[in-house]
Amino acid sequence: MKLEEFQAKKLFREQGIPTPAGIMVTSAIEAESAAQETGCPVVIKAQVQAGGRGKAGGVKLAETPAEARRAADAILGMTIKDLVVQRVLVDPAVSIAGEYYIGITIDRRKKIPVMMASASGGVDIEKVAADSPEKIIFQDINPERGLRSFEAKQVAFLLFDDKKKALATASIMVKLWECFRKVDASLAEINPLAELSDGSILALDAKIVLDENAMYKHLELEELRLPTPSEEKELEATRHGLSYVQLDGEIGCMVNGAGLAMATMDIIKHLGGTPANFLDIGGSSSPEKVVHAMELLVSDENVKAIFINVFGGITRCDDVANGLVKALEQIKTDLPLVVRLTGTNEEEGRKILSDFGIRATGDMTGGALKAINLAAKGGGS
Amino acid sequence: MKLEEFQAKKLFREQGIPTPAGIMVTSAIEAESAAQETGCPVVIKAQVQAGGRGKAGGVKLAETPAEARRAADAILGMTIKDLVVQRVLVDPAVSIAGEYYIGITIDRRKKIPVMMASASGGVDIEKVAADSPEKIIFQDINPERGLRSFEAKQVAFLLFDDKKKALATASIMVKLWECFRKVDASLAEINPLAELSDGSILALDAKIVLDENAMYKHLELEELRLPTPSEEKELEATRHGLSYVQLDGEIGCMVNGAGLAMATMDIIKHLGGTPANFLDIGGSSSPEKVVHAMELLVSDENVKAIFINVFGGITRCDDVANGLVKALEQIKTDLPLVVRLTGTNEEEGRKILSDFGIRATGDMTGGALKAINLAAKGGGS
Amino acid sequence: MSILINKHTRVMVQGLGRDGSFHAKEMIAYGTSIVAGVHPGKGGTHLEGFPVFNTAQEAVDETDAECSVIFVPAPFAEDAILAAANAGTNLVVAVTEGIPVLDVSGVLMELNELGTRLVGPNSPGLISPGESKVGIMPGGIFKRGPVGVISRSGTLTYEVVNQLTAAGFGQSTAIGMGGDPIIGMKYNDYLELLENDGDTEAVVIVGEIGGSDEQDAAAFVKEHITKPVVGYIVGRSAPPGKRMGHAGAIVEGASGTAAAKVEVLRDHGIPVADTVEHIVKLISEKLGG
Amino acid sequence: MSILINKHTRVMVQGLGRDGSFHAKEMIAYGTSIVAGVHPGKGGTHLEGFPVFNTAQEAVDETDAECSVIFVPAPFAEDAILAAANAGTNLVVAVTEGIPVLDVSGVLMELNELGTRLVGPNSPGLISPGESKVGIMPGGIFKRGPVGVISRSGTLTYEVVNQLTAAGFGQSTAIGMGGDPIIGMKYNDYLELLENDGDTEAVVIVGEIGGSDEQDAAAFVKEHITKPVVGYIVGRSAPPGKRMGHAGAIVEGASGTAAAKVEVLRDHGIPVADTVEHIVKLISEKLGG
Repeated sequence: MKLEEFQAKKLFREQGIPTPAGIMVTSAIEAESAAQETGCPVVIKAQVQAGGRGKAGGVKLAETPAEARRAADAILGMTIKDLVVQRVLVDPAVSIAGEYYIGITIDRRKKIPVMMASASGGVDIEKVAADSPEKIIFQDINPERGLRSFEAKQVAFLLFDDKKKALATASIMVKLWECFRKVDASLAEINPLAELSDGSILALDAKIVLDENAMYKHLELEELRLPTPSEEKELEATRHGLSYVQLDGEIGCMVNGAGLAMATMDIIKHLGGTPANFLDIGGSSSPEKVVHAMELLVSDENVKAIFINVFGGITRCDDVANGLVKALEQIKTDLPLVVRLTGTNEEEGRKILSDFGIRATGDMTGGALKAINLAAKGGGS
Repeated sequence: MKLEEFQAKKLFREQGIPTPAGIMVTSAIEAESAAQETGCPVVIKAQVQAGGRGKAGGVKLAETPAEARRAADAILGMTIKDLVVQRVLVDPAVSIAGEYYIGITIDRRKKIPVMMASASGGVDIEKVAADSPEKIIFQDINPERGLRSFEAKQVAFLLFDDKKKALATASIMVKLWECFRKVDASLAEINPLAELSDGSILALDAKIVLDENAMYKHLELEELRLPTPSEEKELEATRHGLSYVQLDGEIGCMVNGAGLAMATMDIIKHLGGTPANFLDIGGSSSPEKVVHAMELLVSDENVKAIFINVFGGITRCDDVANGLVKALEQIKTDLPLVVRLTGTNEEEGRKILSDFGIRATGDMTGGALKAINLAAKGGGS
Repeated sequence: MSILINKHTRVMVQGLGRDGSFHAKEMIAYGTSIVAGVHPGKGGTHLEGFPVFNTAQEAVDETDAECSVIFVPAPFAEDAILAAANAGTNLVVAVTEGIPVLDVSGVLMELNELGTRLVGPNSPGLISPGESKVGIMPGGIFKRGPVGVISRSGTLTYEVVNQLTAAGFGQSTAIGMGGDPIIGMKYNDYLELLENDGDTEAVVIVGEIGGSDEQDAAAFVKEHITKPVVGYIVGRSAPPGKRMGHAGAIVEGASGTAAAKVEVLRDHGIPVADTVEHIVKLISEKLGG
Repeated sequence: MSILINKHTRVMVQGLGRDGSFHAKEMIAYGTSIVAGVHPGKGGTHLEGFPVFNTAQEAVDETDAECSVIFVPAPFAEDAILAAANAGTNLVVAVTEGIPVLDVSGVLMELNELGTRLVGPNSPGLISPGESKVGIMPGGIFKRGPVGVISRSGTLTYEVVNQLTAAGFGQSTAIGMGGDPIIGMKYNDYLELLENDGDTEAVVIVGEIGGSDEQDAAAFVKEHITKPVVGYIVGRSAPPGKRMGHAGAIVEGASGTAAAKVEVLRDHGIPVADTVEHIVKLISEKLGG
């Protein structure tokens, strides 16, 4: 779950990380009074979970409250990378003397969190990592012991010679880790970490991605979820025990298991078709799940054919077939449907489907090809 | 720093450990309304940092608010092990089905915290440890990882077969550790941990000793300090950088260093005298410290002679002598004074003292003997 | 022979709720030597002929269990894994899905100290056909044979195994490593074991988007593995930044894409299949089936 | 010879405030090989001829310091000790007083893993007369010789050493272990080293109330130490439950009393002195001085 800048900054502030005293607003008139409150000049920043806001015109400087109002008016409603801006953050402008980067993420290879820091802040850190990796300092973090002060200082003194700046930065690093650990983040990033002209150090931007697996520990953070329209649909699927990601192809897929679901998308593409989605219904044969899954597929206007690909493992094929039949009784659709069913109790399962008028195949590639052909026909009709 | 029961219970409650919903009061009339508030019967418990309150009559059951008032009236002002009872805790009485013990302390030998648990609760655990050590279960705690749920369950299932009781107890154990770690305790103890007749588990008594070294982290806990009169004097000494413990002998001692201070007390005793106190003035030669130390000694009416024993190490003897002279100029006393001074710059130091009219000795045993003799003379005069 | 588990491996099951109890039964039916169960409050009872204990320590003390399979729900799974490892098991298989990543990271620190190996979490387990299965894989599709299978997923493993079996290629040991960003053993750990396993003649690596484990495996194979290895990577059509079911199946950065993985595998001399059928074909070429 | 430190030991000083700077100078004057200082913000400067670094890691990287002495104030001392150990020093001497007990406990877990020894905290340090001193002991009273001294306190150690020196008994190495309830190395660790030290012919153990280290030492001496050992325990007149200056000098339970310690030492064949003069007499009997 990605937090927006204003949310991440709030968590940072709670941890004691200095940030501008900004105010999040949803209208231009509010932006004007926010600018009055924080004092001008202010920076109006689009709150969207997308990089490149600045280039897209989503960040504007305003010298007066009235200007803030006009800037907010221009930004609100703007579309950045397919996302409509609904919120802006009104931050008091600061005088920047230098831009740095610090971030904590999970190093999958080392299986531990790692902190990255760089004197090349304010720009895309992945670009820095790719172009000049030597500009990034890495500091492993022992997940049981956390980032210790001496480790932070080792890194901070590589960024700053000045004692005050180095110690302020080290302190922010430790707090960034504490925040990361406290909310179970998978990413916590300050870019830029700004050195101001008065020598103080400030988190000018903020990014936090939370570990979905850990949300059960942080019910209060669940309230921070501000899903985009497409995420809304995925979230609704999650509530029904489904894992769904919408794509823009024609073949709606329903599969048990994430790996098999990806393989299904791949085989469709491999055979010249286009998958409309990733959809993992998991291991259960519950008809309710299948009903919701079907609803998701038929609600996608791009879908021209549905391919259901089930490998009965522990879940027996006859159970799955019964679930499918119950689901198909509830969801009426004219979309052509191909069912592939194999694995434990395969024959019993096929019989149940065949009694319902569906001739299931046992062959994944064949099933995919059939679905592609049916979609092509439907598209031509 | 030892907390009183009502303070420890409050910390336990904040950590989620179930305790009776008691109220601490300082007068009989308040006890009556507290009993009304919590509901009768209630238990009135003297709040003093001493064992054996029950035997001393410091714990009474009251069936009505009026009875609670009479009980509190009897207990308040009572003296238990030299301590005057100034506070009582009014706890709602509960129906006890079994008494257990859990406590966490520091195992100096293993250098880690250790949890102890026993089905023989409600009695002096040191007696249980001495008489039937097999009745105590020990669980090491890794200080970095803390007491984990599985470790607590291993112990709790040895106390209870019943799942509900075992899991409730395991949860209390983990919370006891969390409390111990959070406040930097050196002891956190629940004795008895009561199994009530309804099967629930409750901390009926509570004991916490805080690590003095860690108090700088817990300024909010400093407010919980309720010193007894003798502790008040020790505390005042601490504020001046002195370490002082009052005893009941005749020779007031002032020494630099804790080990040497103990050795000084021991030599006095060994030679037939009685030390009036432990007093470590530390390594510094600051005259202010010596002034305060002298004030402490002369304020003790039992003191008949003063023995100052200084081993100049890094602190040079001449510095110490100067400090002493300045101090003695401020503090006028008729008490006979013996000064032993040795170590770095010994001769210069002795000269300074001798110019002031004090003939310092270099011999600790000789000095102690002289002080004892002077005290004996003074006692006879 | 096989790796990690065989018919003598003494297995305990932690978490005897609906899933744990069901799969304990399935494992016994397959031939797995289940010696104990662990479920707080069920201590002293029996299930399917094996004794149940309140704690992992008691179970190991009483039955000498050496491997534990975890069905405990996510919020309690970290504790259960640590309990198993501290009790003295040397292999823990965590089926549980949804354990927070940082918690797994911490668990691995401790397991490394204790010398306990972890399969998973979010793993379907592993199976040495004809010997033992520890986890939730459907035993029926497996057949004893020369192919080691290492995969990041469940049903896709079954799909692959099913076609291998149908084509006559049995398996020495098949492993579902788990679909989370941080997992215990990885390709290289299993590859090393399979390289030294007398029964294994070829290995199939089933990878997916996210992370760079497949790239690490490619380098490791080139350096250390003499047996033929075949790769297969799913998620070619996955968009970046989207979690494809598995918590770990998310493209972040260039190295996480299927294309990058396929390229590196091929660069290191490992043939990569385009489809499951293709895997069988490649294995057949290697083993001459 | 001597134990733990000698004139070749490369020492760095962490915390160059008033005390740290003063004692760095004193140590250099004594002959200690001080190669670096560590003080955040003073990196790049020099003090008494040695270079100062911002971090312990940098100091070790640049100067190969192998021992660090900590003068950092209590709230920052835990971090400083960990920094020294993680930077690669193998001996850390913590002079700092007042570090919370639980923090020291955690530090020792990590130092054990790293293989770094800790003297203290709340220690006056240690000295190998004529070779090196690391800490705050007054060098002038020490003299090279055959007696190892292990003590829990500072000035009392000086008192003992002063009288030993006056009587002609020099010291191989004298150690102030530290007066806290949890400390790094204890009697037994030092005894083992002194037993194997060619220069040491006898050992004085200076103990005090609190804990049971002296009892542990008694058992260890009986079992493992062939050289003569003499004991001395202070705090005979201390009341129970009262902290006598040192955080660790508090009688809790029967084993913590001076009487109990004296008894156990004597039961294990170790003569115990009643006074400091008596120590010298006992040593003189053992060494025939």
